[in-house]
Amino acid sequence: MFDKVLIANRGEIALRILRACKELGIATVAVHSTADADAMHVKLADESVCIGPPSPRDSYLNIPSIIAACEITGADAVHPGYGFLSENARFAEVLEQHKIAFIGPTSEHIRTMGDKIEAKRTAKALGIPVVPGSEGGITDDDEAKRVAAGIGYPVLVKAAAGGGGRGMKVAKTEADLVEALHTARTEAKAAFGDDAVYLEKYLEKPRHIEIQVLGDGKGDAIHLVERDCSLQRRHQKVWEEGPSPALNPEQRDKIGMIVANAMKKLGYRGAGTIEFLYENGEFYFIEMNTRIQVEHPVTEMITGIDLVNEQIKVASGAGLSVKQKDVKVNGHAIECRVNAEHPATFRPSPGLVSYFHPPGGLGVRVDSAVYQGYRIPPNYDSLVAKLIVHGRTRTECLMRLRRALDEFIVDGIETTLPLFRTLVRNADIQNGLYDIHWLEKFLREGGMDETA
Amino acid sequence: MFDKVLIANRGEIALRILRACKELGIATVAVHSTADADAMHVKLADESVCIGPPSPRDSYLNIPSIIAACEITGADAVHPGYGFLSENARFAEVLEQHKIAFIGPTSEHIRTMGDKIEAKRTAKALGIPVVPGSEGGITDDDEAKRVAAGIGYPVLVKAAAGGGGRGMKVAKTEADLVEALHTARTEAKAAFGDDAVYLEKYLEKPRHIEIQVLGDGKGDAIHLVERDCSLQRRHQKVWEEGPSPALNPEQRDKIGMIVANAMKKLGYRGAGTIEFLYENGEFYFIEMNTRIQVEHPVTEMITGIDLVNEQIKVASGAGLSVKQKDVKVNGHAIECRVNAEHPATFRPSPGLVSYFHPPGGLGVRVDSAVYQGYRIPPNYDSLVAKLIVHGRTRTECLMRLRRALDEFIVDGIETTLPLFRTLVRNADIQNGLYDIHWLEKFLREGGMDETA
Amino acid sequence: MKAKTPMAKEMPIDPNFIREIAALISETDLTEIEVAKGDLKIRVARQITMQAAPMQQVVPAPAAAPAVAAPVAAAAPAASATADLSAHPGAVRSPMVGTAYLRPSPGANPFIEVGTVVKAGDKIMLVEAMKTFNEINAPRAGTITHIFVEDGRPVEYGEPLVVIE
Amino acid sequence: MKAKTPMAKEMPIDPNFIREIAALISETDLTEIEVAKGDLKIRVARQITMQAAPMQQVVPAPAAAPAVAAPVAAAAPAASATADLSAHPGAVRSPMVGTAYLRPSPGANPFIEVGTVVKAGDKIMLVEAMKTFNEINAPRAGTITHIFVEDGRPVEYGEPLVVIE
Repeated sequence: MFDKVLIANRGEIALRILRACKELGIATVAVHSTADADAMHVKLADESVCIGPPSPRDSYLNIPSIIAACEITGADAVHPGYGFLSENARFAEVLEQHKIAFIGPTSEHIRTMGDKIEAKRTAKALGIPVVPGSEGGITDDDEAKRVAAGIGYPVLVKAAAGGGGRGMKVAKTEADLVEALHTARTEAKAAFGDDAVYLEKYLEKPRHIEIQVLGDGKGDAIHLVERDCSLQRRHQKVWEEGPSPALNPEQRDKIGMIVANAMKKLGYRGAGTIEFLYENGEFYFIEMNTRIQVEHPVTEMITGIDLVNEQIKVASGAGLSVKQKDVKVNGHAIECRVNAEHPATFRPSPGLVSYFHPPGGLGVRVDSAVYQGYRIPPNYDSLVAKLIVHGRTRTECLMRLRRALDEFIVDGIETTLPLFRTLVRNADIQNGLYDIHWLEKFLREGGMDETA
Repeated sequence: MFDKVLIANRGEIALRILRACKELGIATVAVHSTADADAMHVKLADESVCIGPPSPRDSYLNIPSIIAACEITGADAVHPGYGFLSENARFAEVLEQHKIAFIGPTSEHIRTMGDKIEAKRTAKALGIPVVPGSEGGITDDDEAKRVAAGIGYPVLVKAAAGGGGRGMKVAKTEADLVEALHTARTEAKAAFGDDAVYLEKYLEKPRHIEIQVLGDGKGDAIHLVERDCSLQRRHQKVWEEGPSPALNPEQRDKIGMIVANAMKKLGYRGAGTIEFLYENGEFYFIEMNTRIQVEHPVTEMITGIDLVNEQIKVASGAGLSVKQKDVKVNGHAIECRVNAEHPATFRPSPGLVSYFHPPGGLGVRVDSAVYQGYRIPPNYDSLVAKLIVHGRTRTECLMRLRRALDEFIVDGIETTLPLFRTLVRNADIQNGLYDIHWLEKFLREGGMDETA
Repeated sequence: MKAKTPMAKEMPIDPNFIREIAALISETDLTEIEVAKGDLKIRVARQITMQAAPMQQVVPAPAAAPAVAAPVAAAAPAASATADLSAHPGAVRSPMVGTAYLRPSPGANPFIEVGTVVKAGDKIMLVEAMKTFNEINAPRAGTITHIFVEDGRPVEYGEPLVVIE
Repeated sequence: MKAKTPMAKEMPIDPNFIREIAALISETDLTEIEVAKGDLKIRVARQITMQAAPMQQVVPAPAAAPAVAAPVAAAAPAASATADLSAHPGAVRSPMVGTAYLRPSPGANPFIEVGTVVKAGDKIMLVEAMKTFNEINAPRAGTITHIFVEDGRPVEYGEPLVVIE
């Protein structure tokens, strides 16, 4: 096991990692920018090193500074958290050169999964379902019809050279296809000087469902079922839950085993997440995140497995402490990301937290690096706290979430707590009837207008 | 199900009950003395009624006031919490007369278990092991020898008419018995004018182990394994954990089933606890508590069963939601009772809580009615917060408890947090090697002197 | 030209005065008091905690809204006349929880009205609890100048019933 | 944790006044007291924050004791001379994390000593990070009046290295 872990991150995830280290008896080093000198994980760490000015480029993203901090403190491992350097293959390589363990996968796997095209190719090769589409550009209408029939309607016609939505058309039936091809080609020609298009399955109302995996880096890997993260605003997850209200146990086992087997073949090491769009019983690979995720506590609450603890053990070469047969889903968990933002306009609201009272009691977990008297700096993301609630059933979980939200007090800044108090009382949410467009539509239609 | 529950208590248990009600969608009425107008459960309840001045006799123990509060608010059930009126048979009867449900057992069972002699007799009749002893007074030495041989040495020789330790002698072997009998008789004669003595098994280093039970009041009952509450000071529990480090699964199942069967025979309704002294593999009944206990969260954390939720459901006639076979022990939990007391002298320290920062993260639960800016009144008990920590193993639980204690900040008053920070680092505690005398001996020998 | 203020050797103001203002701030639940007289100016402030705590009512009212929704401003309404009177030194408070009755029986004349002159010991109201009607007697002689409660309304312990002046 | 620059010899007002008001603020549970009389004005304020938070060290030190054990008093040591100097306007701060070296090689003479007169751009130190020795140059001309770091000691970003006056 490691003697001393340097935590190359800030905020709640830095505190999360610090807690896991303390529980393993490992000494901790907090690195921080000048803006984070008062951060809670800095106060609680065994040692701390100021590594630069507030700008992330000069501090949390500054590889030489972090390596130097390892050198002067004698840290033998680095946990990168999420964001910042967590998916930077070069950072993993530099650490390796300095004989410092990177608590994460190999630099090769980070690099592969960090490249969209390479990631999709690899996923497909590993047997993970991807969005079906034409292999390359199509110029012939009859070929397009054959391919579309194979994919199944609706299909999306995209400029092969394109991007940014230009030259994109949806064909709902074969009858629409010819016109969609024509329009897309014309737009593509005008925009890119190339009228080749390709076809891809079009998903109308998908859910975002992701599978948590853990690999030992030696050919063993397990899955820890799914999280449903469909409630998003501008591609930012807002509310995550597990298990997904949309899956039954057979679907859960099937996609889980596909992913676990793929990770075994890959020889993946550490924690990772395979993200899918899900529609009509089918899964379509989006990307793989080769790090711990913000929403990992949802999985911890329903499986009882401490993911950061496992990450550290695996990185030290200890192997996984659980086998696939030990992974049992117990109840239901929901995470709300409480941000320092106006609950309706989402305008950021950094500043002094004049009062902070988190909820407590049975089934309630708060992961937060905020304390009363802490000044949230304007330089970083706006996550104030993650409220994670567990219940024996989804209904119990929702009722408990409601009461926990009603107990949660954060004064001095604006937070998204009122958004969650509204969502937990919404019938669609209560019934689990939502997709990745639901929240933006709800907001567009004035769901939070009373709070504005 | 009930529409509105009146919470006839204060402090953390009032908040605990309020949370359970909110999670069941039941409206809540807080009653409070003038000293508790600012209490958190009063602020969070749907309605509140001031029932009297600070003195408990005139408020929380005042039956007419509480009944009147039910009448003016239309509450259809009362949860008594622990202490105050929770084991007052007359209160249960008066509620029944007023057609208000009492969330607890029948007044008859409260009365039976509230009488020490009657409770022991009933326990024995139900098959629960009790401390073996002579049936009545013994005057003959040979009879005493026969009885003592049956009980097994050491035996305690007690004045039959006695009390307060006078006329009490311990005989470790038969050789000691004659002298012990003689001395005890002489002292008994002098003190009570009656030289009859009786014999009882003497326990040198027992543990306090208690079994949690739940009954539906219709003949079904289950046990939820044990809690080990041996760490006590002046008969007040300080640290409780489950499962007990002293029991193996066979012992656990055996005593659990004895107790569950006894409760079935009794037709017990609601939550209850059978307390035992435990020594050398044997259990000896002390008493039964016919209410929810302070340390109930330990059981909730290892079984996943919400005890207050079950109490309310059973009282409403809904039956138990779990069967014996569903009760599985998952991991280990420890509760620390954080009191507003000096950690070494135990001098009470009421007053203004100028800063309150509870720990968070995985496996950490805080049950507390305290908030920053709250003034702890001097009129009631000194419980500030219960810190309950869960881990997959006892070792993980202890490591997590250590880090949680280090994060917990309560300023403005003195608390027993430093005592727990010392205990969690003590080798005997880590090894589970303690009995009911351990803590007092530890304190007497200066275990906390540095903090004094 | 005025001479520089000498470094006074005595406190420029009486600390007891600050203590009194501090007591006032507590009593009145304000967050700031500023007092100026002549060239003397004193300002004291206090940080309020648990600001967003909810308000609930004694009379039954289903509370569906989030408990902590009540903003600070709403929790601090302008002092109403009734609130002022409740602190009146002549206020008579309920010694028990129950239902207040202003008449000996339905349809009968009320025991008192505003303007009634009472002697110490006069019956002014009944508070019923557990089917028992408890007499509330005037603690002293005087004139009833305000009645807080309505007939048949619940009252808490310590709630003001009437003002006798 | 910076200590305040020591005040000039003549305090404009008896510090005991402030001590008394500070005692008052504590006693009365206020967060702010402002007193003005004539051209004298005193304002004291108090923020209640994370007081019991632990202190840790940059240099490796196993922390076995409970993290929050450090009492408030211990967290506020009397201002030391070094702490005072660290806020000196002539302090030159480290632009990076690393290990400070005062000599070009072991056994060689140090680049500077207290009393050395430097020109802007003169090499005053090396900070090594990732096997690279980074020159620290004097930002301006002057005399070295204090050296904060020892040879071979780790330095944080922003940590004062020397004072040039």
